[in-house]
Amino acid sequence: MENVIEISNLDYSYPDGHRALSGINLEIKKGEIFGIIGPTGAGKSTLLQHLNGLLLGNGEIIIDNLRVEKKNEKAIREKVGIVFQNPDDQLFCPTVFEDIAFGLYNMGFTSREVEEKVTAILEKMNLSRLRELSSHHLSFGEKKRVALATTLVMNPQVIALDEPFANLDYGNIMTVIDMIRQLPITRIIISQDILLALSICNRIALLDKGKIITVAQPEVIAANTHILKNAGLDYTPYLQLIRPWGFDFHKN
Amino acid sequence: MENVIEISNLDYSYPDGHRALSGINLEIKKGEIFGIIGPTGAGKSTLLQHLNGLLLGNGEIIIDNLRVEKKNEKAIREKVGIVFQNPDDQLFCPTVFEDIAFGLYNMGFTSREVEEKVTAILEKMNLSRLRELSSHHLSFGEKKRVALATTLVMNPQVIALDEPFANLDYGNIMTVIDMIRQLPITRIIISQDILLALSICNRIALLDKGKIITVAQPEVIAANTHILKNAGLDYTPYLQLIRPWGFDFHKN
Amino acid sequence: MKHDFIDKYSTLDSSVHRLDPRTKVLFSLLFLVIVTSVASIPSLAIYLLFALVLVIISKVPIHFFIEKIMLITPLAFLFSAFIYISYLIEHSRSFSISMFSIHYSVLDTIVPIVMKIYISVLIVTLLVSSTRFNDLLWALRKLKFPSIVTTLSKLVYTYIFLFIDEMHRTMRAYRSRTPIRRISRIKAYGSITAGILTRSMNRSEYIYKAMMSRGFSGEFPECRINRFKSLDIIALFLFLAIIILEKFISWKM
Amino acid sequence: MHIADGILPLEITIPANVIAISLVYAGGRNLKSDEVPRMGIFAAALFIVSLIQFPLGGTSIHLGLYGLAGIIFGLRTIPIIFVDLLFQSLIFQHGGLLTIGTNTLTMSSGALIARFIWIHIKRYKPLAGFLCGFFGIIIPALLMSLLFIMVDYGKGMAFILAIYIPAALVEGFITSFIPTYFKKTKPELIP
Repeated sequence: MENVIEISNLDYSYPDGHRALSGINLEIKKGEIFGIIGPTGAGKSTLLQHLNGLLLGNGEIIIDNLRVEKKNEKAIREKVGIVFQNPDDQLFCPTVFEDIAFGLYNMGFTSREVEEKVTAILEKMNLSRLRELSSHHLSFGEKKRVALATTLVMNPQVIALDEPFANLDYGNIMTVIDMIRQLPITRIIISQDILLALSICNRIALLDKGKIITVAQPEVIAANTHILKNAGLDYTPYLQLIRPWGFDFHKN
Repeated sequence: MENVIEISNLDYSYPDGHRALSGINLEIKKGEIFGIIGPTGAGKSTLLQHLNGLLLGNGEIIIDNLRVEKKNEKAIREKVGIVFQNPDDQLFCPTVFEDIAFGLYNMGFTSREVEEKVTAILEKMNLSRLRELSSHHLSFGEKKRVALATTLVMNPQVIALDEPFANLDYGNIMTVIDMIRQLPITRIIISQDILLALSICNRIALLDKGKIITVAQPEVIAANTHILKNAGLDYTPYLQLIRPWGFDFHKN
Repeated sequence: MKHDFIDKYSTLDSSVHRLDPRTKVLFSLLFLVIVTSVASIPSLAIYLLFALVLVIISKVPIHFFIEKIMLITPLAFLFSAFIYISYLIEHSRSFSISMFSIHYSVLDTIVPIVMKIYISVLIVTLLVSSTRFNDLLWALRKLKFPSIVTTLSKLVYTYIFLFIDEMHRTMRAYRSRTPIRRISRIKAYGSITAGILTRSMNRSEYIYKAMMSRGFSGEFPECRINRFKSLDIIALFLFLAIIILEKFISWKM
Repeated sequence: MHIADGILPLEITIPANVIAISLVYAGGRNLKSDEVPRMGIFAAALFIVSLIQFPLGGTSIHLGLYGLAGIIFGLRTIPIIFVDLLFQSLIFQHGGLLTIGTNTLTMSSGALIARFIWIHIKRYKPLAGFLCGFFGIIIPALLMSLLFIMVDYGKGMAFILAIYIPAALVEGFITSFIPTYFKKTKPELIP
């Protein structure tokens, strides 16, 4: 399948000199759900921000045949949408409608086009009743979905989600997973919740201390308990802990 | 066993009139791990803030024979320590040392006593190497532990933790669980992660829309799938989702 | 910006650092009052010299003071320019002078003002760079400043980082949805400012609650170092001696 | 537009300090516990926005938010402004320590007039917001130049006002949006 993202030899250091990413090589295929997992501080969010040029490191990133660099900023940001971990970061307008419309206005659409597009996405995502509310009055789960809508409305080819399951209860986790699965575009998911990442991604890159340890199918990653343990991502103690409730489930 | 917290007929409405808690009755026993679970917006955090008088509703709360009210504020806050969900909200001093010392100074300890107590807790919690660092330079897991230390150093009789597992990877979740289990005091855990709450609590209160639905042993709560579903806390779809990785585990 | 942005050099050890914070606050205020009240250039030179001596004693790096001086310089320059223009306007009829010749009489007004501005900056910088921020608040409280001032100051010290953090994260999310670097519509500016304020307000409440639940009541129970001692008395006498010397010299002249 | 130390005579600065501190005291009385952090974050916000310069027609200006603070806090604005000025003078030498009373009074006048405008213009709220932001900047600038003229720095000081007109216009436009925004997000803030 065709690559939509190609990253070669990406290095990045923070202004204080701390090395965040080194020698990243990655290819992401069109239409797949690609997971980037790793412990906190592994560099996952830093890598994410390179995808639409919010950060510019050394090395090369090609998105859909276009190099990520200053002069392509506009085109790149229309191709790649980022949904940040904390939806509050993304929602800064007085109403849900305006938040979703915001990016469209910046892209230069007319009021009428904006109106149509926003209405369409609200209906599609089952959020129409929130249209005129202030995002401050939404539940966390609703905020997450609105944040997703603000990005999807811009019709990106790639959507990158930073910890989409963080702080959600199980009900909302399932809703978000359904939404992600149904999107017909390339999806990149950054998560430290390895069990969920294993469950929904086609391929997974394991990141630790700014380096890619391995890229593989979920089954391969899960089987390789050794590298998971090294990265501090071993989930067996957790499964052991919740075992009683899992067994109950098996019995039903 | 002796009750350390007794809540009777607690009601609370936000200044905007929104009813957050109604008719809460609860008894928490000395030394237990008590869980308060519920979906977002159920009123869990609001209830928590009543425990040391950060919010004052109608009704009565007795902590260790002392009524929670304005005039007992100081004594109550020394009895009940709260660890908030977001450690960034709790770490506001230039260094880890000063953050941990903050409460002690307010309690009126001398510099020398503060020095001793902080050093002791840092050693006990294995955080000594962070002592002079700024909290900005800590990982999220470290921040969570330092936030716990800032409260524990005040030697409370009850510690209440708001979503202690949120945003942690499985490794850190296990570390925090171990810490909680080893504390010799009464522990109250607020969480929407019902699987973890079931796994570590002695008793659990299920909160929904500001009301207590039931208080029971974890086994009883887990068996009552009906009320869990009603509160949107059903975890079976999640277990179904992560099943492949759980089966793998069983095979090992 | 790091947490020690205010009291960066306050952990150094020097005679200035060892003074009681209350002495330093009173001393600084008195110094400012005296400097403001004198007008002659030689008198100001004496105080400038004294301030520089204190700066050297304090062991705080000179470049730190130079930075602060640089910050105030444009303002001092602008202010002088205004005085100059005012002077030209007021005297243009009586003298019929050209804009480009230098008028020495106006320098008698400008030079002392610039000196006063610089001396004041040195003194204030010395105060904050030689006193821990908490000790400074403690001193203000002991000197009967309203408690709202010290409580708010303590909060501001914390909230500055919170506000910068919220601002940074909102701007990042904003940039990811817009290809244009500058904010194109003034309404967007209003929205973003209001959004950042709303979010900061929400978080500020949590932080305040976290402080209160650890016993914070708005007071400052502790001052890490020093109480009033002989060093403070010596310092005050020294200061009085300088004032008398200056008065004597200006009387002689 | 904060006046540095060494520019004004003691006959002005000392009485101004006495008045300002009494007003700070008055403005900080009977606080409810949720007011304190809100005042703190606003003082921090006032401080930070004053550092963010953005270019406008050849010069650079920054927001003041004094009008907005006045709308929200009324008399409580005075301690907020005092603390903001304390930080500005301690850290960035914007304004002096001895002149802090004078600066507090000039800035607070703008904020209090904004409050007055906001309460009394019942309709056309965006316009009211604009005027609040505008006068929140212009009134302090006006008072400052009057003060300079009063102490005989010459009538040329009136030109200072001209520098602040663009800033006041921008401030006005932005303040015309923010209160309506708060009406939706935090209605309890706006009187």
